[in-house]
Amino acid sequence: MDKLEIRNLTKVFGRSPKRALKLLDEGKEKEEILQETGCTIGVNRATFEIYNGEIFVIMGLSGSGKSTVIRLLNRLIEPTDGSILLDGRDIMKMSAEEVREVRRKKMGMVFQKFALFPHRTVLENVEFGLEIQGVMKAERQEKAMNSLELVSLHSYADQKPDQLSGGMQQRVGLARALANDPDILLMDEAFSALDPLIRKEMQDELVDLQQRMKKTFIFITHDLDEAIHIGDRIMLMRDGTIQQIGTPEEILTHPANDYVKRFVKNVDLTHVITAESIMKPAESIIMGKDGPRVALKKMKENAIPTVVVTDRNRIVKGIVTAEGLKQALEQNLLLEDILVADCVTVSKDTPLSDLLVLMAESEFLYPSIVTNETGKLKGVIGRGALFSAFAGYGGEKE
Amino acid sequence: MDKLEIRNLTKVFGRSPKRALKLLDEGKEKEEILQETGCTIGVNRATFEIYNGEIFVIMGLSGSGKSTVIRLLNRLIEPTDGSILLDGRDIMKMSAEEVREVRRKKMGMVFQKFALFPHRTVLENVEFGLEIQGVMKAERQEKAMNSLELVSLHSYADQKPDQLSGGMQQRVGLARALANDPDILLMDEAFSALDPLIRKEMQDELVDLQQRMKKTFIFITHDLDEAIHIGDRIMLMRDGTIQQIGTPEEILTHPANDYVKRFVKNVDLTHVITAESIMKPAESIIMGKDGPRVALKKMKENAIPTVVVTDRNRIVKGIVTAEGLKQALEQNLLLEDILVADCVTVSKDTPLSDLLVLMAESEFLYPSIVTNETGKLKGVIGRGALFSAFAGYGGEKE
Amino acid sequence: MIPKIPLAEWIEWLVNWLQDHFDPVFQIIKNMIEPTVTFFTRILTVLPPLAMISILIFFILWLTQIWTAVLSLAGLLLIWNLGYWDESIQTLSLVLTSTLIAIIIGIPLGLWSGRNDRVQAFLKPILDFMQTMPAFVYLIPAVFFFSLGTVPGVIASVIFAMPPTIRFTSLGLRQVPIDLKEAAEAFGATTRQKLTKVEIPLARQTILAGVNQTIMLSLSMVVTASMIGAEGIGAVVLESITRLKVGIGFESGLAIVIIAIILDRLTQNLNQNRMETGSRHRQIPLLAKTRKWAAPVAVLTVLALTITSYAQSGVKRNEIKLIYVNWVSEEASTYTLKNILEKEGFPVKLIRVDAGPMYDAIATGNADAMLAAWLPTTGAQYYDRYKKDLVNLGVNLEKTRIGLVVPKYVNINSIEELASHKDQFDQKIIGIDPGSGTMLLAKETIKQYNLGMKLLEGSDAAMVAELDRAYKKKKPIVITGWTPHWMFLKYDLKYLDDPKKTFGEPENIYTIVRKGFKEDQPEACKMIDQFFWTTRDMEEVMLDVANGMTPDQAAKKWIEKHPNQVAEITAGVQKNK
Amino acid sequence: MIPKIPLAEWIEWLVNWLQDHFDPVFQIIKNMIEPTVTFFTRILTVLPPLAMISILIFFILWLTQIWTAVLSLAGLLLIWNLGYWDESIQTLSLVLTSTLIAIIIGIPLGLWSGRNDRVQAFLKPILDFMQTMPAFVYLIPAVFFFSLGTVPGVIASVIFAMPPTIRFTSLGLRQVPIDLKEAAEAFGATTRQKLTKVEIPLARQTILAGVNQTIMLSLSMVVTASMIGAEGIGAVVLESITRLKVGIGFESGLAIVIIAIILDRLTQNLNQNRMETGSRHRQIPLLAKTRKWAAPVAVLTVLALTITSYAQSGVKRNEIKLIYVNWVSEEASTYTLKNILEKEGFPVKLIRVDAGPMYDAIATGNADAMLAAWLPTTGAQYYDRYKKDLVNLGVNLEKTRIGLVVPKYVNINSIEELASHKDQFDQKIIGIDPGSGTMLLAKETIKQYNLGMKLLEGSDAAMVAELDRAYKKKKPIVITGWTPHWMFLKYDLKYLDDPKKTFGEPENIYTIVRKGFKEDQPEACKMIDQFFWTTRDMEEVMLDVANGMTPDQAAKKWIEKHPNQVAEITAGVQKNK
Ligand SMILES: Nc1ncnc2c1ncn2[C@@H]1O[C@H](COP(=O)(O)OP(=O)(O)OP(=O)(O)O)[C@@H](O)[C@H]1O
Ligand SMILES: Nc1ncnc2c1ncn2[C@@H]1O[C@H](COP(=O)(O)OP(=O)(O)OP(=O)(O)O)[C@@H](O)[C@H]1O
Ligand SMILES: [Mg+2]
Ligand SMILES: [Mg+2]
Repeated sequence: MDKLEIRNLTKVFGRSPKRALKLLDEGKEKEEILQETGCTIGVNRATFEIYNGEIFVIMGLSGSGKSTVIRLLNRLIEPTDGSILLDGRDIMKMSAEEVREVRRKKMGMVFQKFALFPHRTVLENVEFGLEIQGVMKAERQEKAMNSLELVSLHSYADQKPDQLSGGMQQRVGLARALANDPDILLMDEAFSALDPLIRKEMQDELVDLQQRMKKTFIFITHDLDEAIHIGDRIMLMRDGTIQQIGTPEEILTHPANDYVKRFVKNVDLTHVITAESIMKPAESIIMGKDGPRVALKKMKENAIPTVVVTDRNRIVKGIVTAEGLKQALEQNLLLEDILVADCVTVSKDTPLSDLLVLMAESEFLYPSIVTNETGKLKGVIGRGALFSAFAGYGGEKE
Repeated sequence: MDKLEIRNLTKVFGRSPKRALKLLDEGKEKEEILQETGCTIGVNRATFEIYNGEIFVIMGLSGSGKSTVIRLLNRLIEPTDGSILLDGRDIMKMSAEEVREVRRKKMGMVFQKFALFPHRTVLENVEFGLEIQGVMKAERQEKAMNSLELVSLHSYADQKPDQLSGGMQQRVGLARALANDPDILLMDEAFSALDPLIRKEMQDELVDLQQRMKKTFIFITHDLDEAIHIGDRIMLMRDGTIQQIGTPEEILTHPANDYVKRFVKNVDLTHVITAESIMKPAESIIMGKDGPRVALKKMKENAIPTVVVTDRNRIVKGIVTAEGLKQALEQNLLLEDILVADCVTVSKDTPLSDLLVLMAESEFLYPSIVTNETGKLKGVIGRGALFSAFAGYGGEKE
Repeated sequence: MIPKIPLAEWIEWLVNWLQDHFDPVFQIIKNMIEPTVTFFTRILTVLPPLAMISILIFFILWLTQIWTAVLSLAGLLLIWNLGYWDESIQTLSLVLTSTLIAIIIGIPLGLWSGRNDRVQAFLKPILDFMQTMPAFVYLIPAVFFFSLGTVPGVIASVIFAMPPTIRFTSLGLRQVPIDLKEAAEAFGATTRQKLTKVEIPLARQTILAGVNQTIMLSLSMVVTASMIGAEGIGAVVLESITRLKVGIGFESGLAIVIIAIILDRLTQNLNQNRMETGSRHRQIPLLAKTRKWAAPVAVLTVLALTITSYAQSGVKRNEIKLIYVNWVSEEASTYTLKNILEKEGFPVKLIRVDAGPMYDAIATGNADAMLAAWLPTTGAQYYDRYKKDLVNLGVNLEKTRIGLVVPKYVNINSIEELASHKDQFDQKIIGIDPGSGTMLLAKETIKQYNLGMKLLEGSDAAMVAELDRAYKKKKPIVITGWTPHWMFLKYDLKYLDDPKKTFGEPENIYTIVRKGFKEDQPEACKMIDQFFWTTRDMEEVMLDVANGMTPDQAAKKWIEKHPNQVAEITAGVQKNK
Repeated sequence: MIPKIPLAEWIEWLVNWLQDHFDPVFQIIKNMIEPTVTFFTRILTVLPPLAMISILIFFILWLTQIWTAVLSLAGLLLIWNLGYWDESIQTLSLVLTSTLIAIIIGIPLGLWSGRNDRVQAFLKPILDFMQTMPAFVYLIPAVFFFSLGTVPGVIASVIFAMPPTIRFTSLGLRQVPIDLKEAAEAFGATTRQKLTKVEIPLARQTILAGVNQTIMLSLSMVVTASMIGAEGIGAVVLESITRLKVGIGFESGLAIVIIAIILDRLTQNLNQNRMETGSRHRQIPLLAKTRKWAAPVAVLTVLALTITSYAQSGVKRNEIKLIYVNWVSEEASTYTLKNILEKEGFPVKLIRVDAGPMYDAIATGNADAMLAAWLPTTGAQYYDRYKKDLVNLGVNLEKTRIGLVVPKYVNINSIEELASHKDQFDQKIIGIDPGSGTMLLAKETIKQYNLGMKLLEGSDAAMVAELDRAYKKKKPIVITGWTPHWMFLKYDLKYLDDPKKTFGEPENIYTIVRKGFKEDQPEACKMIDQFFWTTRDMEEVMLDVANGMTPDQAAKKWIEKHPNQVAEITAGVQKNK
């Protein structure tokens, strides 16, 4: 279900938006228009949807209109043109009263430049949204404290923002938005000033919130890894226009144009492509039911050097190799005796880069087994498949 | 040569620094001291040096005192204790006049929160430092324009900072510091709001400046990759104290304590460890001088399956394998005919992760050859060496 | 050429029209302002000065730092020591009222204009108008509309003092960083919440600086306000200045300045307190911990004072308003009557004004009684005008006299002799202030008698000083004198005969009460009617005052020394309970 | 009890001491302020009003938007139309001078106090003092120190008006975000650079708001300043208000307001221009593109005007300063003399003051000549005092007269008859302002003749209005009249005989010049000496003025109509080149 539908959204800064739009239609560049009219194109006819409960990441060069889009979403700035439907209702047509309700209940925001209130303590800053909604003091203080604890700043509750470091201030901004518990969170480079440890924590928190509470996040970041890590879909912008929207994999594997390609050039695709996408269906035998012969037969039929052993529930037990089988037949050993249990087993969303390392550690002796969350067999990845994947996605390195 | 020597630098924010220091001596934690005295420990007896012409990166949790250190360096804030020697002279003992000279000529600064002058246009902002020094208008405008071009903002020269996006503002701050052309640049999260493309450009620019102009950079960042990429040495801070100082590799391979370990945990060491550190000396034969027999002999002597072929200047030509040699001897072929020229050849500072990909693409058929900048042979890396390196540094993945 | 636009006529017409048609509105305004001023005056005067100072200092101590309190204490004690306590309280009440009104109107207007460019553009010239249109111009209409007294004073102060509050509220609001406004909006703040929670706190410093200016300007209007009868220290300044007494002018001006400094410190502290919470306990070790009690205690105290004052005023409700003109002679009689009335249990309020307003006040019922009608000459112009609205109770002092006066040791007895002896007097007659009636008559005299002497101008005080100097050396001197005057008690003086009667006939001083006063307060009226004394009595009191007593003390002394006379005055009057 | 601190005495002593020992200092100050005011007045008056207005509007157009210019044009034309152009220019000069001084002193002080808490703490009470110590208090010493005129006016304005500039400069500086200050420091800015390049530009809005307040307050002091002889529109306001002419008071007050609004708009525009550069070309399509020429052209214009005015004043160097008292009669004679002198090539400057200062000015040499010495009665007090420093050139108008006046159609001829006919006049005599000598004499008359009539107070204008009304209906009316007065020309009137001479003997009007004038300007002095005319002549001029002409026009008209008389006056005088 679409949470937000954005249609034809346009924002031109400056005194003569009409003229700028005309020039835009004539195919002029953003910078030319700036020179000619003094108007800056913020967003240029953007049309897209944001689904309920997703983490929607916006990326793009600096000045490409990301912040402008996000501020248009909660109508902090009025668009030059276009409409935004929130749960089917046009935000642009709402009365001031309704917009206020939306901002209070449905949309929280973390600002790129923090925008903390210097006259309020950290706690009072975090309380702000609740105070606005008329929540009682005790209750809102409690909620705010919880929110502060989430960003580990509870011991600074009584300080003023200007006594905090940049990263701490950003976290206060984060806590302030979270305290409100809105459906949609607009986060404008919300993690940019955080150190890696806290950033990781925050990312996890975000994903957790999304999964547990089905919240929707619209998240601007400059960190591709972060985008790929937490984003369900990524939108790439340039000079106000949308270049591509898609899942991280789509964007990485099928960049829509040169700009996107250049943008993702430095990403090691192998961190993104998962085991699932290159695994092959696995031939397996069931322990206790099938014997070495069945295994051998399967190997021969499929011309493969190993076969996976599962139990009756398809829970993986290990693999057997052709040599092992030969040995078993020769020495009449049981399947258990020749079972290789310490082969590499990964879940289906393990990135290739990790897989490679794991397999390298085991010297590529056996193929990797891919399982789902419950440990059931999903497929296998042989050395060859892995290598050819790398040959395809390895990215250009300098 | 030491550019800066920092001795016992201490900064306590708040009304009773003495008491705070005493508690600190008693081993209290930063947060405890805050609760008890209302004082915040900014920096706690930091002693370190910064060498001439290096990129010195400071990292650490948010609130760990990085910005405070950097602001102490140019005496924007007065330390509670300690001394800072710049080229052997104590900054703390300088007169206001001298400090001003230092700030004008020797130290530039990029602020974490940009600190652009809202009443000046972008160009005027960038001119500021030169204007202060009394540079003539035409000259300083030219320099400022150059600086702006460096950050690709020349077309916004006449706008006011508040008309720019966050990243653009950060670049203006960058240009402002660069225009001054100081010996030492203090950069407080100077790239945090930049998109990946521009960030890469800026990083390269930085390294370039360092190498061409022998400038010294003190660079705060939260991006470990960036730190490793551009940093000559990294200092890790926590709660105002220095945890470790060292080259990226030192820090990654020998973290001083648990905190550092946790901090670098997520770094894929294979991005950092270079080919040089795991290569073996290569057995080689010289094309045109040695023949297949020599090669075979060397193989046998050293029990290796391949041998590298170079010309007389040790420029690598390719490798020959045992099978190839056998074939040559059997069919009386020349060395040229069995030479494998398309084997993986890398420079000695290629990270292992890249190497792995390259070798995987070539299906680990041959070992990789490591050369120096001029293409001379330095060593080889066999499959086994690579795999065991991965087993050692591969990092913990979840 | 375009003819001159008859703006003046239009305005005069407008003023008349307003006077005719808007009276009810003006009455409503008056009825709102007057009680407020009275309220402040009442609660501030319910306790004796030193007690009041203690209470005030206690609160200042609570609100601010110790040394502000010390400074304020010193200032208030100085005011009290200089003897301007009551006047200062009246001034303070006036200023508090105007400031209050200016803030109540000004801050909303400022907020509005801070958020709306059109309003700002509209208000700007009006504010300019308010600040630069000379107060004198609208004070006259203000008197037409509100009659003399505190009310037009307050209104003039508000008009002059309000603009800074509006301007700086607007400016402050416009200086709030836009991203913080946006942040508030993004959380769904209503316009009102944005104002109260973000904009006003952030603009606070600028707004308070504006309010501070409003207080200052309103204090600077105190003297102007006193020109139209507003009571307080301004009247003292005005009086001293018209008498060229720079010293007293400065003294009383200083009282205004002290009030200003205290109010300034208070608003300033209000400002800082909010700016840096939590961390200033080192500076106020004294009462900081009990600060949370300040508000409730303040409310209770004010309540208590209010109740007390209004309880007292329950008794005082039919207070007798004695009005008098600003002459030493009338001061003496009025204070004496006041003390007699009070001894008999009648509460009295004194009002000091110029001659015109005195008659006006009785005629309009704004005051009850006066002892200062010099008739038939001096007060004639006013008396004739208001005659039908006055009740004349008859003479309270007979035979005032004006003439040329010499010490008894001088050997001439008539003005006619003077011409031939003028060299003895250096050909000089020592006069008083140029404008006074006495001087005009003296000039006439010189002409009529062909004296060929020079009439020196100066002041009452200067003349007496000159007399004193000559008297000590037994030098001949001739001065313009009048009875009653205390100098006749202090020195042996005599009038020179005036055969041509150029100084006119002797006058009597009459007691006048308002219509209906007799019915309202028969006992008091009887006593006022029976008040009668001689120039000698009056001079006794005046002499004591001239020697440094307060009028009250001098009056009490006279009452003590003349029990019989007092008995006559109070004869047949029932004491008030 | 502690005795009263003798503060008043100390102050009086201090004032005397300063007067005795610091005179050179005061002279230096005076010599700095006076030329500045003169400078402004000169360059603003060198061209006729309409030309000057054009130039001003042209510059306003350059500095601001079109509609500000339109507004200013309307305002200036209104001032001109109402006839307050010259006075407004004087006021403007005074205000510009005080504002300039206030800014020159105030901004550095403000900057200092903005950067230093100790200075701020020290200045605060002083600023409070400056704003709240009533101007009246220090105006008197100011007169002692600087003598009457513009200088003490400027000083009083500066004292009262400077505090906002200091306060808001300080506040503005304190509000500059600390991180921007740090940024400036990090680039090695000196304290001065930090101030000029970062702090002041960022505090600009607040500082200008303070300056704006300074301008407003300085304009609000204009009337007060005029009380001590500062020329300008304030004097008009004061005059009209003492005569209770609300309309004229408002009109002239409006001129002040118009100046205020224009100055406000200008400072405000200065403010905005800097705030949003580059992007306002849509609002000022007119002269924006030539804006860069504004500064040089302005400098050139001012230079040209300055040179012209000083070149003119090169001729005018020995300008004759005619001083006159603020009565219509003296206005007529002085303007006539002025025009005659000018016709003969002698530059003249007119100074209008109160009676006392007029004599004072001649005696001290601050003015050259006056035609307004009513002797022996009216001006006696002053004349006697300064006699030894004056040169009396003899009578210029004979037989002025005061008395009761009736229209000729009234059938009585003597005051004695009046008593029995008083019902015919509703028992009323129409008088003028209560304080005037005429009224005192009229009262005396009523008493002496036992008329039993009521003397109505009002004003000259009101009396004439009343007369006009009665005259048209041929109703009997009796008024207090004096000659010369234009009403005698307009209406057929007669004096009632005054057998008891209560109105005194007729006076003559004398011409008086300063000592040494004859030697300095023998030709002009001769002409002034020869100036002589009759009440009828004077009344002619006065009537024209009363009918709406300016005094200058009326004087010129008279000169044209009476060539013979003028010839007599100028007989034997060499024309000035
Ligand atoms: N002006 C100040 N007043 C009081 N405390 C301060 C002030 N500035 C910094 N601090 C405190 O000093 C400590 C170090 O701050 P600093 O800004 O150096 O951190 P940082 O390492 O730069 O963090 P970040 O990565 O978040 O920018 C923090 O705990 C902060 O609260
Ligand atoms: N208030 C404004 N006035 C004029 N132009 C503006 C304004 N705000 C943004 N712009 C312009 O709009 C364009 C888009 O700005 P925006 O802030 O959306 O960029 P962004 O994608 O968020 O960049 P960044 O990653 O640097 O934050 C920029 O070119 C900027 O100059
Ligand atoms: Mg942005
Ligand atoms: Mg920092």
